[in-house]
Amino acid sequence: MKKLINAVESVVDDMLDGLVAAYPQYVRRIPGTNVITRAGGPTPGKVGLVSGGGSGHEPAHGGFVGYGMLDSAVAGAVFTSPTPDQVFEGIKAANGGAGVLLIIKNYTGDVMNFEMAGEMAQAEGIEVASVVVNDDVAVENSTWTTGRRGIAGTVLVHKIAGAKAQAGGTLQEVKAVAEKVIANVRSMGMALTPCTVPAAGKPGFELGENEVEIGIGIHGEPGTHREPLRPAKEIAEHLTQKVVDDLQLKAGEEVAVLINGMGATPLMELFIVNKAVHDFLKARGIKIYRTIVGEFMTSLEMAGCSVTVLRLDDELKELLDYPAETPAFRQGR
Amino acid sequence: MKKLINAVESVVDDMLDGLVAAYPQYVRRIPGTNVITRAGGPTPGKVGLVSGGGSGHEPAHGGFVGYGMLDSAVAGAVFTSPTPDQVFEGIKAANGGAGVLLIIKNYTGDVMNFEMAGEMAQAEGIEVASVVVNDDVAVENSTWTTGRRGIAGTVLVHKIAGAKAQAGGTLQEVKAVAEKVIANVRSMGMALTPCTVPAAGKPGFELGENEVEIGIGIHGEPGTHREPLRPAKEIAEHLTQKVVDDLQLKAGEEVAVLINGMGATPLMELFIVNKAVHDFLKARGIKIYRTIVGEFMTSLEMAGCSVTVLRLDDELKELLDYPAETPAFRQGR
Amino acid sequence: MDVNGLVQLLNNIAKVLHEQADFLSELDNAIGDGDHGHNMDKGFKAVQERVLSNPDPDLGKILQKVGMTLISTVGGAAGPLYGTAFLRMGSQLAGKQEVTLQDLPKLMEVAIAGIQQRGKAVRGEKTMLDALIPAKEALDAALAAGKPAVEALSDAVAAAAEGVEYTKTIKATKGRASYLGERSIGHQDPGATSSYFMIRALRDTVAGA
Amino acid sequence: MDVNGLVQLLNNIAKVLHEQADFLSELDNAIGDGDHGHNMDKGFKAVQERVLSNPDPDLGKILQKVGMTLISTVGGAAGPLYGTAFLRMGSQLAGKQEVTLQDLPKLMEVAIAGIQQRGKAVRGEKTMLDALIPAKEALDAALAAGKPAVEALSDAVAAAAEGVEYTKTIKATKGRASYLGERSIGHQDPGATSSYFMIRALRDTVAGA
Ligand SMILES: Nc1ncnc2c1ncn2[C@@H]1O[C@H](COP(=O)(O)OP(=O)(O)O)[C@@H](O)[C@H]1O
Ligand SMILES: Nc1ncnc2c1ncn2[C@@H]1O[C@H](COP(=O)(O)OP(=O)(O)O)[C@@H](O)[C@H]1O
Ligand SMILES: [Mg+2]
Ligand SMILES: [Mg+2]
Ligand SMILES: [Mg+2]
Ligand SMILES: [Mg+2]
Repeated sequence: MKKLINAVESVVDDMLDGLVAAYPQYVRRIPGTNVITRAGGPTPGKVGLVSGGGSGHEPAHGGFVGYGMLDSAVAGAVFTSPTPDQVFEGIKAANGGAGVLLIIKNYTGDVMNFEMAGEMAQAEGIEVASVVVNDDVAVENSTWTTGRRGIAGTVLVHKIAGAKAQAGGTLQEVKAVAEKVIANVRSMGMALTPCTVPAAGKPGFELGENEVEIGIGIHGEPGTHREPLRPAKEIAEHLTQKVVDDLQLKAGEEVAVLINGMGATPLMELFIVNKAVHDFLKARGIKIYRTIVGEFMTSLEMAGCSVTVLRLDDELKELLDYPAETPAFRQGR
Repeated sequence: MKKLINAVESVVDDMLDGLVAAYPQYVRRIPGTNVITRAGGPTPGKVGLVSGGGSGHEPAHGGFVGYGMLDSAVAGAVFTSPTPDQVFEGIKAANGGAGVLLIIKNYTGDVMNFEMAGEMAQAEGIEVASVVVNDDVAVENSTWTTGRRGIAGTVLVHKIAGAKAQAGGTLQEVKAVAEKVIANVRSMGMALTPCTVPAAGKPGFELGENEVEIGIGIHGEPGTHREPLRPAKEIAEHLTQKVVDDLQLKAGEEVAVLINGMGATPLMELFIVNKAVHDFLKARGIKIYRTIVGEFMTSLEMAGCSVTVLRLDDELKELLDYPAETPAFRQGR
Repeated sequence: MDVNGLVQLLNNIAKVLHEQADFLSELDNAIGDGDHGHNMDKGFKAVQERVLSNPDPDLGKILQKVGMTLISTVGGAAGPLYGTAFLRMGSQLAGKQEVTLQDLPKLMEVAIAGIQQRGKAVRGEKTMLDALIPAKEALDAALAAGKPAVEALSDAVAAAAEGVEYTKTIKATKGRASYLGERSIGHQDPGATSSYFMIRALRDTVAGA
Repeated sequence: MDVNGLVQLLNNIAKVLHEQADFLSELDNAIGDGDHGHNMDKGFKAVQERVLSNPDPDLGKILQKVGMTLISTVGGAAGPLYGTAFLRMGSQLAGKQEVTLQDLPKLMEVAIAGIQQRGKAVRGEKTMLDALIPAKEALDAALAAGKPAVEALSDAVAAAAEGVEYTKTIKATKGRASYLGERSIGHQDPGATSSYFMIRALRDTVAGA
């Protein structure tokens, strides 16, 4: 395991301190917790947005705290959901009196820990609502299972719900638009290399020099299947096809595209993937309104990418374009 | 060699198309060239800024084309300087009638190709000036040698000279502030893993499971020496010490810090490095005015980082904070 | 069972989970993310430090504090689930300084109800419930048959063990293992296994072993 | 030498650089970035396609087009340097349809001056100049001594070869190899080596070999 870290035990602590040291204009850390919250927060009268999850997905989630996106992000140990007391601290710090929305990625642990925190907050008189993001089409869905996982699409929920809250939306409105995003966003990922949880010291799976893993999640777990490395275009088309099918996208519809690196993928390769995704969508008459390329929801030092497509309407387009100022995502204010 | 690419021959082409497909609001590609230029450019009456170099450093340089930064970026083959005819196209596209500044990284090939392009442009009546960035303290400097290499500090030259030009500075003024940045910026890098030039198909050097390479450049070449992997804090302190010594920074001075990933380094690790750099500088009474953490001047899929420190004065601070809207760097407009 | 007995039981649970931490994590590695054993171990270590070192005279308070501690230290899925179970048992025992075998079915009932409310799972989904529910049913039957304490508890332990075996034969439809679909079959559920260890520790404590 | 002769010479240079591309890149790998041979090969292939396939009757125009082609296809350091050299020789020969051995010293002089102006290097810095300058001096001496063409050119080839050998003994202070400092000693310079191959191709072409 070759990492720029000080000690296995201190990675989350050091990472959070390093984030706050870099961007004090946007974020601060609540002392004694693993909660990143807005530098000047909470914002009175604004709906608060709280997200988070295990660490190892940087810049998610602390990197998305700031104007137009989250109010608090709660970090657990690497790939382990944070506990309710920590999430509760995040909720309190996000509470500007207009209620707090929890944006939870769909993992049993995350859902339960965030819900318990929500109950703790409600017991103290804070109005809390929550949404669960489940964009990963690699995992089959059914009412009898845990359902799809939440992966990179979560960032678009942060962006759009964050804009709605920043623009003065009520808790109901912010929740409604978050649910609209969730209903219309799908993702699928792949890996060129596995990643190593610092505490484990060895990779979550092994891949041959010429193999890739398709349908991976963001916790270093194996995906749905393994196949030989193919040209980027074919891989990108495969991922995009799955996403487009699940969304039942039709010609003439408008979308946003997020090409997300898994942690160790150079931008050159992400741009090459993006070209293939664009060509694929355009050939099907799907209009691309906005594209974001970069590393947003990572899996430690895994190499690979995920493709996310979000079906847009006028409301979502406007909120997607709303200004944002956070450590990891900024646009025209 | 495991990469998300289509073919060795098409990486630059596909990458440039993917960049432009992603961010048409900021950039376009001049047909038949490897030149990325502003979507709406050139800007009449504004000094044009042109940079570039070999590919493989993404988001440099095309990712920095846009409001407040570059006007054109010219891409060569991977790690090979672009030719003068290409740079000339970039100059013409950047020329708004107020002259064009070339920002060149200090490599013999880059300097000569850009200078020749400058001569071609001058022959056509375009006023051209140039600056050469040489921030890498790993390489010793002397008037008898090629001098230090240009690495991540180049991005700060783009940012600050770009702001000056955007704010209406004359060619002389923009050149002067670029030279002020160059005089006050120093960097040093290290690698956890080598990188593989697609056409070569094998890594530029080999590293043991427990070895790191110190003093690397950004072309996959070996560094100044090899040593065992140490805690991130020690590595960061070593790099920062070299940089601070070379700058002869004194307590009370103000700086900007750029923690740059080499392509495959997760943000978690860059934040951990940043914490160590901050602690180091603060302990020496050096004030950190701004910090930027991310992947800006990469070396394909190399894992590792570089530390850049820029001594600031009031003019540089103001220009550093000036708005920017580019694919890879944006801040409050 | 008085305060001392409860403290001894909880210490015994902490001990067995510590001893089995690697085993439980390995089970979790096969169908989850490999952290169950160490997360439980971390949680019960915190219970020992924060709750057992200076126990409250009120049994309900003790169990409530155990629940709170597990919730704030274990993380993942098991933290809220076991935490809720202990919180519910704590409410049930509020104000009590003594608990008997006759109280146990009700305690298990509220614990299971808490887990189900929190996790929305039913029996047969390859979770801790597949050890806990059979154990509770076996206990009910043994008490109805008038069996003595250790014998009744041994029936519960046997039923939990059978439940763990049963989890090998079914597909996970809740928790992280459910992402594996059919591939989860053949592996025993880590949460069911840790539940089994806890019930066994109860029997052993009562038996004075 | 007329147009046909010059075309033949340039084709011969293209041929030897193609044959030696791997060797030159390997030399560059040791002290640079390993692209010299393939960059030169790419450049002279382009010269063959764009210039030699349909040559201008004006020798100066041919050399100017060679220079432009090298500049726009080779990249790196060698592209502008060799490109400038050919541009300068082209200006020197502007309007000429014939070139003789007596013109060669002046042609080499302007070529070297162009390389020096562009690259700001002097002799002894481990560059192509360490082959070119000695070759030019040997040619001057041979012509002063009244030697015949092939013999004079062979003196130049021998001097270039000696220059290449000399580069092994010195530290690079220009170009990419200079980053290696002392570690560049012991390796022969790729650019000096490609210069040697070009001069040798000239001698061989004139000798009709
Ligand atoms: N919805 C649920 N209801 C009951 N038990 C569950 C549920 N989801 C998961 N579990 C139990 O939790 C165990 C996994 O716990 P743990 O590894 O600590 O959590 P995580 O999956 O978050 O890493 C599973 O083996 C299963 O017994
Ligand atoms: N300043 C210079 N003046 C003359 N020749 C130079 C200079 N710098 C480099 N060279 C020559 O260029 C050769 C390297 O060419 P090449 O590998 O094509 O360029 P790059 O170093 O840009 O990859 C060196 O071997 C050397 O002979
Ligand atoms: Mg877990
Ligand atoms: Mg080169
Ligand atoms: Mg687990
Ligand atoms: Mg070279």
